[in-house]
Amino acid sequence: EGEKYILVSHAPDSDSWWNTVKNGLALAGDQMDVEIEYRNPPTGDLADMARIIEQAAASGPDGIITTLSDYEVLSGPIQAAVDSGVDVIIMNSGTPDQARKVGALMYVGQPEYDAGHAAGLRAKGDGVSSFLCVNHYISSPSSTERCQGFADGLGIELGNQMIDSGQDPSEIKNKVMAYLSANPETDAVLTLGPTSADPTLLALDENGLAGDIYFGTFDLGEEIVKGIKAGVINWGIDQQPFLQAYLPVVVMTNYHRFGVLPGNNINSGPGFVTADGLEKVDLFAGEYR
Amino acid sequence: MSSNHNPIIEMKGIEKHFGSVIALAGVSLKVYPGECHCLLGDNGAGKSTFIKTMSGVHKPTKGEIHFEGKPLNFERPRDAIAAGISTVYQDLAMIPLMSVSRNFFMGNEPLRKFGLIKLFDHEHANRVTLEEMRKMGINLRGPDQAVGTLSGGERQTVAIARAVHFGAKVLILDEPTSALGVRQTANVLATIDKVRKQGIAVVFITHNVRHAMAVGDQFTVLNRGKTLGTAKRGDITPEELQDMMAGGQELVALEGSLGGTV
Amino acid sequence: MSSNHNPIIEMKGIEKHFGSVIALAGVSLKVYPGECHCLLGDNGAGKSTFIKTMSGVHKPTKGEIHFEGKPLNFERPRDAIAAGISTVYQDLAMIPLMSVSRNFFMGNEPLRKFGLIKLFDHEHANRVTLEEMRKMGINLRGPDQAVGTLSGGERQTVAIARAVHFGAKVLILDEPTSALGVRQTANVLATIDKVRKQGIAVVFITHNVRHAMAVGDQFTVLNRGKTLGTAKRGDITPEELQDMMAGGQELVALEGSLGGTV
Amino acid sequence: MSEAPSPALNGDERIKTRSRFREALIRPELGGIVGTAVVFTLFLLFASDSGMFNSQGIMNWSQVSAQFMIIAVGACLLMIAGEFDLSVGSMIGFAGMMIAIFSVTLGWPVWLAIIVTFALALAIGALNGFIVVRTGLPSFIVTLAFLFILRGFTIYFPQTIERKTIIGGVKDAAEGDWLAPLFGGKIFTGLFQWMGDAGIIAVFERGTRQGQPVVDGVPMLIIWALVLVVLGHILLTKTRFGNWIFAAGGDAQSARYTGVPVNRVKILMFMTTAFCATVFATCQVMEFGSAGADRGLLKEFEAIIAVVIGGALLTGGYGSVIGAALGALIFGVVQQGLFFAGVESSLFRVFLGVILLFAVILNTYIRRMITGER
Amino acid sequence: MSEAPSPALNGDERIKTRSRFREALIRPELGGIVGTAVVFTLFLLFASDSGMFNSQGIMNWSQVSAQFMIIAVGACLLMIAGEFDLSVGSMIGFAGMMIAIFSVTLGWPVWLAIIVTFALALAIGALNGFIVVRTGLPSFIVTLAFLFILRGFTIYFPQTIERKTIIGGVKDAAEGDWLAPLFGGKIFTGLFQWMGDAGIIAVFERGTRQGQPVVDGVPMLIIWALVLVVLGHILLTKTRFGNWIFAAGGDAQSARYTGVPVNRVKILMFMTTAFCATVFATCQVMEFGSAGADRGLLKEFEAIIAVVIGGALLTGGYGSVIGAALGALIFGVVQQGLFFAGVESSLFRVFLGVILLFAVILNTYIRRMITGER
Ligand SMILES: Nc1ncnc2c1ncn2[C@@H]1O[C@H](COP(=O)(O)OP(=O)(O)OP(=O)(O)O)[C@@H](O)[C@H]1O
Ligand SMILES: Nc1ncnc2c1ncn2[C@@H]1O[C@H](COP(=O)(O)OP(=O)(O)OP(=O)(O)O)[C@@H](O)[C@H]1O
Ligand SMILES: [Mg+2]
Ligand SMILES: [Mg+2]
Repeated sequence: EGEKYILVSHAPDSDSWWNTVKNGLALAGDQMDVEIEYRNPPTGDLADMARIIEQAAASGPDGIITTLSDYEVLSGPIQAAVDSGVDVIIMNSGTPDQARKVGALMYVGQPEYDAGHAAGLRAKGDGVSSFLCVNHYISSPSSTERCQGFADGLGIELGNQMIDSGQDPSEIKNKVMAYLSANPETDAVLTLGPTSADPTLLALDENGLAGDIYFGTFDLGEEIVKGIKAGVINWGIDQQPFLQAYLPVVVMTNYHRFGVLPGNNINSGPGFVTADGLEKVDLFAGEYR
Repeated sequence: MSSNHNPIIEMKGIEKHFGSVIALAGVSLKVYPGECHCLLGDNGAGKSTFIKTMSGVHKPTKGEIHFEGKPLNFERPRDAIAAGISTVYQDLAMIPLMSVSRNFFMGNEPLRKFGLIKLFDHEHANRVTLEEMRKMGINLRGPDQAVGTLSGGERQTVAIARAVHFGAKVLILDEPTSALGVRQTANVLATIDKVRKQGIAVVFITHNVRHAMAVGDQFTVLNRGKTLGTAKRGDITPEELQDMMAGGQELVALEGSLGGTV
Repeated sequence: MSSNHNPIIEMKGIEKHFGSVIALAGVSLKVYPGECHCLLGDNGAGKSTFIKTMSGVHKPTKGEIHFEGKPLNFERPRDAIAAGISTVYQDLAMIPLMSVSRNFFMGNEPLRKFGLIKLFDHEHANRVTLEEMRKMGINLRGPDQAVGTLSGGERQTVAIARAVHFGAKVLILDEPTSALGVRQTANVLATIDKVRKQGIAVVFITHNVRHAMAVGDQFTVLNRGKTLGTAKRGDITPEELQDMMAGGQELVALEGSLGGTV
Repeated sequence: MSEAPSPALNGDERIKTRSRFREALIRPELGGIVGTAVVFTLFLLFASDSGMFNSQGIMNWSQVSAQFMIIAVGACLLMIAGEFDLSVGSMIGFAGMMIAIFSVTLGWPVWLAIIVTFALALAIGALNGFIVVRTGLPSFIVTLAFLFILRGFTIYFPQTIERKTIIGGVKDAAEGDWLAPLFGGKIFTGLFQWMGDAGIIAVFERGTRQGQPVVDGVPMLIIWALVLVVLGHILLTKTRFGNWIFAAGGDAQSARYTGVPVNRVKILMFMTTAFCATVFATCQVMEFGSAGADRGLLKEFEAIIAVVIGGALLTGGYGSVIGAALGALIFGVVQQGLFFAGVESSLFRVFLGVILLFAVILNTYIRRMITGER
Repeated sequence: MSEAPSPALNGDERIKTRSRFREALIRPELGGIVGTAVVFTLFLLFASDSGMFNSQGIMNWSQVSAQFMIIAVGACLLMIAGEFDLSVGSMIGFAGMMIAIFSVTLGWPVWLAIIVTFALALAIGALNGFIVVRTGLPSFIVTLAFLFILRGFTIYFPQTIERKTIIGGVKDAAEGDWLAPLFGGKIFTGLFQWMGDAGIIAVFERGTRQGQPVVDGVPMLIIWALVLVVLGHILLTKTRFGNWIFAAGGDAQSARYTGVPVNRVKILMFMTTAFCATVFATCQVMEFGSAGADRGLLKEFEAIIAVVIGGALLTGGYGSVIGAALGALIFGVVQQGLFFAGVESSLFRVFLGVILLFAVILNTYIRRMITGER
């Protein structure tokens, strides 16, 4: 009882999607009666994140749950943590392969490139041949991988179709509108999360393309669910962040208490959420979904 | 030591401390309307500090100020200006990036009704500025000219013209002539003379005994934060004054080699 | 107009334009070792600009500078200092946040070998500074004292002491006495006298005819960027000099009311 | 020597002449005017067929520019008063979050939430100003501290209260509110509908809003921008207080000596900046219906850049609100125009830096001619 | 009146006395020293059982502090010389990216990549400085422009060349290189192995490195920090050039008059800052083996904050490298310590802002006592 687990993410303070992760973490902490902490580099600087992992290891927890958003930067500290006797589970980003290499117990998450690729294939099936990828977090490799995977799934060059939109909603909205009016032949829009999806919804509403242009997005949020319900968004790729935080805590606690451990990695995504069967999603979007 | 009429400002036992420095250690003084009161003394004697307490820049650590017979405490320069005290500071109080006319009316902006709101009356300001500067013998390129483009002497003149224009009752001048050429100095002294004759009280700080003797009615010498006493015009010779300012004996040696010309 | 020996600096037809302003319109001058050359003139006449071309701050737009007989062009103040020209500028060139001794040796830091590298010799600097300041009659709290804590007169004295200390051949003083009290002025004039007697050439700018007459060997009056000619001591009376500086007739009216005391 | 009665510069043989034309041209806004002309010319040449100048495109960059303008007005006045505010961006995030928390989480009526938020923001602005004038610290440091403090609270509050960093649902809450449309609404909708019907502007050809004009009104955001610019301009150039602003920034000590209440001026300008930031935040919250903890990041720099491009002097005492507005316009048009023109978007920052550098060099040159600075 | 031969302040009846003890205490670093003492006391009291002061914990905050120190030294010297550099963070990202591109993408030997990158960074620093001294523009604006320009290129290059924003593989490339260990290596490994064996410090319990000490050496990062601090301190206080740095920052015009080559000093200080940023970047790239486009974000502020906490004057002419190093230490210890103490991480910014405010007010008070500023 009272084990201590620390979740370290790569997200800057302001990234709203990580709320669901925090909520999952908190709930698991309550249910399992363990002590949990959430830490992240305030600006999203991965080098700072490496330090935080080292720090987390130094503070002597029973386990660390961390993302592996850049193998080279983070593998050293994670490995050191593992070697010094702290159990590690990789969540969210990274690949099962990399997780194994750093000595983590398991991997819970969604391989980003694959998710993008799957989405691309689906869109291709729906007749999409050009798109706009609204990247609100250009400096993170995983977001670029999503766009790249999507392009590869469609079988086209990514080229200029990915824009660096910044994180400010007005900026995102106006950039999307600018791009779409400069490139009116664009078939589809792909957003990478609520940060870029919410303003894009408004942009489409404003330039009248809502419901007309093919619109897919990663990750769910309140507005996205509304968009799916309204038929503006064709699908959302849900990687179930709640599970990404919740499961590792549960798994780790049980491992520490009873020595039980699932034999395999857990792919929490990609799952396509469409207008069918939205009720629960609707209720908890942004909190547990 | 007293005059036939009442002093407009009376300073009683003014002390002023800056942290560990005692700048003024009890200075008293009376200033009468229509007279020029010269304040003399060594560097660091406390002259500037003293007049700054008079014009509301510093609050005295101790002591009282009576203005027109009533005890008064200026909280900030604005209060002193409102009471009719105008000051030309040693450090000029001109804003180089602003135009001459904006500088001239700084803190005293003329207003013009415009519907419900009051606007800065630029036209009036420009006209008056040009006029006043012309009176002082300076032709501006235009009232829009920035003060930064004026020479030091010209700036000094703007400052004095401004003070004279707004100096309803008391005009304080802190070493106005120190950086001026002969002609400009003569101009300033003449202005002091004119202002005094209009019944305004003038406080004039200088290191130059001759300038002081030219326009002064009363002379107060400060030394190391204390007053050495006040003398009336005619009661004291320039040589006595010079001696008092310099603290006496030490000058003798120099005078010899330099021929008494200081 | 000429002296018995060769001039150390000769300025020939110096012109200096600032954008649309013609500050100097052809000024020539010779400065001799062991003599004090006074530069006089109205505000804005170009005196400061002129000495700044002499000390390498400004490059003349036109004209030649001969130093010890050879044509010379100072690219920056450092060159002039290296050649032995020391200047006390009207705008002081002191850094208030730095200690007196660091200020004193600014640009002339004494070095001490420390293994392979050379370090600032603080000990030497402190000793010399205290000594030199004591010579000028100023007792510092310590060489670490920041210049910002000194009074204006004291700062002026530090600047002069520094210039004298490093002024190997020529010492230029731009209105050093304008802000000084009587005693401090006497001190500075005595210093000029002493320095001159050591064979150093002094260029002394002032608005005060009496100060000029006290120490000057030659007098040059500038007016609106041009020279009105040079006179030797004895060839000119103070009154003539005063007249020349003020441009003559305009003063008459004032003199009447002010009693010739300007 | 000469007969001139004074050493004045007028009709002086020591002044080379300068043409009247040149004199008339030289004004603080000149840099902004030239910049605007250049920018529009370039984009008209290279991006005219990209939709940048159809009604939708114009609305697009106008809105972006209007946003910059709103914060630039505050930053401009404050900068002229000799200070600047690095907490503008954090204030935008903070104010937006407060509105959302008050109206959604606490369930207050939206008008009350807005008014209380404005009061709060003005108080923080005043606190900023108070610390600056009382301690004499550079505003860079003080407002940098508030940059961190406000952002910290903007993340902390929603996280502890609502367990999320975006709070939505403000739109529903604002339904029927009397104050909200002042920030989130559009005006002249009838006029635009008429223009659309009359074929003057394009109408939607497909999608949910087929038949409606592509631009269906002027957002209040743009109205706010214009009103603030006009008011700011009048305040600065036509009133007594405007003179005090210049004086306080030009030389605070001198201004104090002549009776200008410098501290009051500076504190009021900090409050003005906070006010502008809150207007920005309110418009944004009303438009998007949600407040996020990351709103307004780096906006302080954007405001300062717009102001500086518009010709103001970073160290105070010089500048113009019109110039700042033009700076905001340039900034907005370039940012959006590069998108229209299809330039690789990561190069936007490079362009921004280069434009900033050139604008500020041009402005310095103009200013030196005006003020005779040396 | 009095017999004193001069109006000097010495033994003067006009000076109230001040105790010797107080005099000895009052030095630029005092604020930093007090702050360090306070911070350590607090964390020893409240976080001593959190692992913050075991070997791993100490290494952790030491490394973070060392990082801050490296950039703080450059920022400190530059700030004392009267300028500051907002492009430090972008320079860190840029330099790291250049090393990665040269060594991985172009396949150059790592030592060449490092040397060329240093040369490039120094050139950019010199350009910054050159623009500032030639145009007389405030460094805030010039370096703000470079903040955007460098960051823009840092994103643009890898994206166009490699289609990603992180370039990895530097570690493999650096294998066997002679220069790389100078930045990425560790020293005193033998000592630490011995300490581990002797049970003085903890050892790994499992994995490939079982039996090795958890802290297996002092990273070169820390060595660089110490070396730079010592060199910076000597340069500033003990050399002629140090006097020039103070002079250039105290009053550039006056310094120029007395023969100080102010432009050269300022340009060199900009180069020093760029040098420090590049050291930081190189250490980071060598440690982590990859360069990312987002490295160094906001580091310019962190550097400035450390320097200001350390008692330097934002406007130049006053400060100390030791103080800046203490500021960096405080910053690092607080940042990591709050994690150790388990404080809600969004509140870190609030703490940072408050500490900054208090530190700077304390320092201002101390400085006024030293310099007699008014
Ligand atoms: N704000 C201040 N803080 C600390 N000390 C001050 C301040 N103002 C003046 N002093 C000190 O008070 C003393 C008197 O200064 P003051 O400026 O009044 O002299 P002064 O008579 O005007 O000299 P001067 O003839 O050089 O102008 C000096 O020692 C000065 O250093
Ligand atoms: N850097 C500069 N830029 C533009 N104009 C200048 C500059 N320096 C001086 N001037 C102008 O050149 C003229 C001569 O100035 P200077 O300072 O040499 O006069 P001065 O004789 O020293 O006057 P004062 O007795 O007031 O010190 C003035 O009109 C001044 O405004
Ligand atoms: Mg004085
Ligand atoms: Mg001069």
